Amino acid sequence: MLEFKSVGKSFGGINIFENLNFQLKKGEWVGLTGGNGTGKSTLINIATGFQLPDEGKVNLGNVSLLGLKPWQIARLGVKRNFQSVRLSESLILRDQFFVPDKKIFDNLEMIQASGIKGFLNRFPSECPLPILRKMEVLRALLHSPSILFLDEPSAGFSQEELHEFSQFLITYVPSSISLVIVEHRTELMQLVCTKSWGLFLNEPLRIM
Amino acid sequence: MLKIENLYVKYGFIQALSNVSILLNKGEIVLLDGHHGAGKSSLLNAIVGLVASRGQVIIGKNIIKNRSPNKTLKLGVSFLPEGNCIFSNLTVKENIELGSVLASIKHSENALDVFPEISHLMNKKAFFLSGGQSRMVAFARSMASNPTYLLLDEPLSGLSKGPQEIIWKKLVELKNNGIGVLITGQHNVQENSEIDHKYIIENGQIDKVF
Amino acid sequence: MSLYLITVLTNICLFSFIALSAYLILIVGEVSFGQQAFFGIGAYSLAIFFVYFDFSIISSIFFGMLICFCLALFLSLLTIKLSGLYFAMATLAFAEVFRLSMNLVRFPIEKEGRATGLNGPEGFENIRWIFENNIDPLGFFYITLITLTILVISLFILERSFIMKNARIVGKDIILAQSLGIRPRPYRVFFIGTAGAISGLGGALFALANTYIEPAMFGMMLGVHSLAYTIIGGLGLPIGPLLGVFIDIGLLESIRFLSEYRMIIFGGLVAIILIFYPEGIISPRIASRIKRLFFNKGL
Amino acid sequence: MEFLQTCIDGLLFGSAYSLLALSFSLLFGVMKRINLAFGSTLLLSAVFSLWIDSLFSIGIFGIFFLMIASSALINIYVEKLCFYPHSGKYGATVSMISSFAIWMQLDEMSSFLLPDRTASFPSFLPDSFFLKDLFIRIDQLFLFLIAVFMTSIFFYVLYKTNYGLLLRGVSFDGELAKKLGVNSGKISSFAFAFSGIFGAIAAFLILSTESQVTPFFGFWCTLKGLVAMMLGGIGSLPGAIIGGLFLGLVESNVINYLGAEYRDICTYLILLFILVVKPGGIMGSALLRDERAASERI
Repeated sequence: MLEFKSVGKSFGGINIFENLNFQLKKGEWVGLTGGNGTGKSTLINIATGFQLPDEGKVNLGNVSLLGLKPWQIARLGVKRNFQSVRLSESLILRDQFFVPDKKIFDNLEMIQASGIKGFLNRFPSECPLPILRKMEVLRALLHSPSILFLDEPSAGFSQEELHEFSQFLITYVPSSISLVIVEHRTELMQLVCTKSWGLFLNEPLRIM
Repeated sequence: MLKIENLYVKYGFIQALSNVSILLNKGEIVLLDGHHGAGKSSLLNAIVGLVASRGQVIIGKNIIKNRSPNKTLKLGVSFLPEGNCIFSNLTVKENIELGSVLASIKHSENALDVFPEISHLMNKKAFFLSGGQSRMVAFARSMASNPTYLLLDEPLSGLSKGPQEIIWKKLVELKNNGIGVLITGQHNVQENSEIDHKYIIENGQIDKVF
Repeated sequence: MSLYLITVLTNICLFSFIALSAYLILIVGEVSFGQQAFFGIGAYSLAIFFVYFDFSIISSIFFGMLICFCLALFLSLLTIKLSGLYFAMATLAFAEVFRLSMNLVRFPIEKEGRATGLNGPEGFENIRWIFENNIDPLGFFYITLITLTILVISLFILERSFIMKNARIVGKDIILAQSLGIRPRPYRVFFIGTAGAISGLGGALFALANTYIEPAMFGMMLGVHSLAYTIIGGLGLPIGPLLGVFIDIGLLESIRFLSEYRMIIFGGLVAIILIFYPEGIISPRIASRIKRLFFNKGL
Repeated sequence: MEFLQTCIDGLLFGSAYSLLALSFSLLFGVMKRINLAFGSTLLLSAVFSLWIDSLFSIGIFGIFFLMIASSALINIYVEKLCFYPHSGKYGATVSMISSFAIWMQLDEMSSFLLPDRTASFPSFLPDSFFLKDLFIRIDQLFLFLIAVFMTSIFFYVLYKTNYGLLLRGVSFDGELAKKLGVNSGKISSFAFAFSGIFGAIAAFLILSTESQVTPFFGFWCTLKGLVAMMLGGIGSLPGAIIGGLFLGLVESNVINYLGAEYRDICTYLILLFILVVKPGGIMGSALLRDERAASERI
């Protein structure tokens, strides 16, 4: 479904990766690990159109994603969350799904299960970090993605929260969605993902 | 020694810390462990005076009143907040030199060589650094202010194995040079034999001491 | 009501238009120093259509707004890559080019024995619609008030729609907006265009009320004042800018007994208000709280 | 010959713009803030100094030093009221509007001290000389040299001193700097005072070449400084100098060939054109590049 073909990217003269190849199939749940500066976030940025690769091809099905703007890619169903939580300080959580109300009501069960229901009428500054992270994941899910990139979704979670969260993902993320979880900690991906990839400096993508 | 006695911190109605006492001697590594939101960061922030607190902080024999990061730094307590705390608009070298400027001491060449891993990047803008590299730069900057005590908030979190080991090795080296190091929770260093004491914070209170 | 009070209230209404136009632009995350230009273009277009071409008053206003809308669209497309101070300076440059060129255009005519028409810095005199139709100040106040009310109500309706919600995300966090599949540019272009039209509407009414306009009325001071109104009033709800205008003009008038020290006090007061309400008095956060009170959807 | 004379006039007068642009660049390049009250600060300090002079006749040097001192103080007042309370991402707009309010306030104070609307300002240099057929005003030449000299001082402070290092650190992330032990308040007051001193020297020189001060001087300073800074490229020190000289050059040529009433129109048209075609200004602003790069990283 999503395919990277010999993609290369460098930043200010520092090579982040070169000749990166992989294929993400429909419904595949992949955990992506790797050291710092190996370009995990850059990979997401390229796949979602926020950055342009220096070389190579990025295809979604038959469509080339190169040259498409981030919003066009998002409309094609490639969604993401952000490592630094991006929520508006001036809106209560309920107003931050940015979907019609009907959709919120349809998915009420999911919202309830995520444990953020009690916080829906609060501002982000009144909620603990794990809630905000869940909120971001929920927001992405409500936008019915076909591919979902989660950048460090469990950062700041305690062990119990992590288990709960993995259970939540397994129950509520439709199996037709391809999921890519980028993390330093491997616990979440071990619980959730069927496949895991490793990204290391100056090496091709390692499938583990 | 750096001694914290009966520290209380309150945010609005929430009691973030109550009656916390901690002792950090020179040449020790002390670990503060606890869940997210248990009050680890609040404790470090309170020590350097970033949040208002009740209680005493004693450096050597002096009780420090009206603490501020500036004041504690000049008394030899260097604090490094969570995350990649670097100035992306400055070069790596300038970032590190900032440490000595902050403490109002002379630049020392040693500080630039704390991590040989980043020595080739000295004249690059810090903007281009990866997470691990920027953590090393921030660490080297803390060292440049020539501290007696180091307070590091989550120094190893978000790092991959390589940089983690490099920084941990440096911490042990500092310990052996007689510097007191206080770091906050990191599950993968818990069992490390180099840690002299471990405090577990739960709901703003010291739960256990090892 | 005394004539004095009516004049003050009419002024509050008239300047609310330009404040609302600054509000719309601030919502999509930009700062414009040039809304006074559209205020001026609206005023001048109305005068030209009405005096030279004898258009009816409604169509004069309409064409004035249309010209403002088109010029604002043009300006926003021209500056599509600019943001922040760059955009602000570009709009200022545009506004000053307009104002200064109005100083150079002279095309005086005589109508019913009275001198009128474009006349450089001496201005455009005798736009006599209110006299021809025997509209007294109170009547004109009602006209502006009704127009303003319709505008504010439509903005409130817009506020509840996805357009405004999306525009607010685009203004606050353009990266998030894109990742949600929102295309930022149309919002920006459309809002800047609409802001131009609203400002033009205000300008047209202003020309009618004053019966006389001159380029110096549309200087940078007016534009920055309109920004100040919106920032003080807040970006949360469309009545924010109105509150800002009211505080400025209303307060200015109410402390007139201190007239000599008026600006000294007022300038300091604004700075102090901004310290305590940096997001304005009706900030988005407060607007959110209000909505939470009134529209709790049972979640 | 006429063209050459016009250009020389323009360049010499442009050096005044350069000085103003430098003061703006200092604040914008370093603190990322626009101080709209800047011109009125200079006006008030000049008018205040003249007022003191009329009371105690402190002489031209007295006026000079009093202007520097009062301008630094008023700048600190502006900083404490308009800029210090507004940190963070959205602080830029708010502090700009706040400084606009203070602009009104300072202008009003000046008009109290300047009831006659205009006052003469002492000049201190011999007027002019002829170089072959070219007429050159010494005081303006002096202004030009000062502009170059002050840029070097500015550059030195920012890039070679510890204070400059702290200043650049605070400009990037004031919160972080505070956590690490920088006294951010002190640093930013310093920056404002510095730009005030800088501006006061510029204003003194400009006023003494003009040999009078009017209430429009403040507005004029703010606008010309901003325009020259944008023309040259924000945050670039050579850009500020070149932007000022370019502005002077354009204005004198337009006045000479088209007439005085076209002066400002042409200036703004050129500004609009440069912003649309090359937003970084003539010199290509490093700041713009940095901003773009930073926004690319998520």
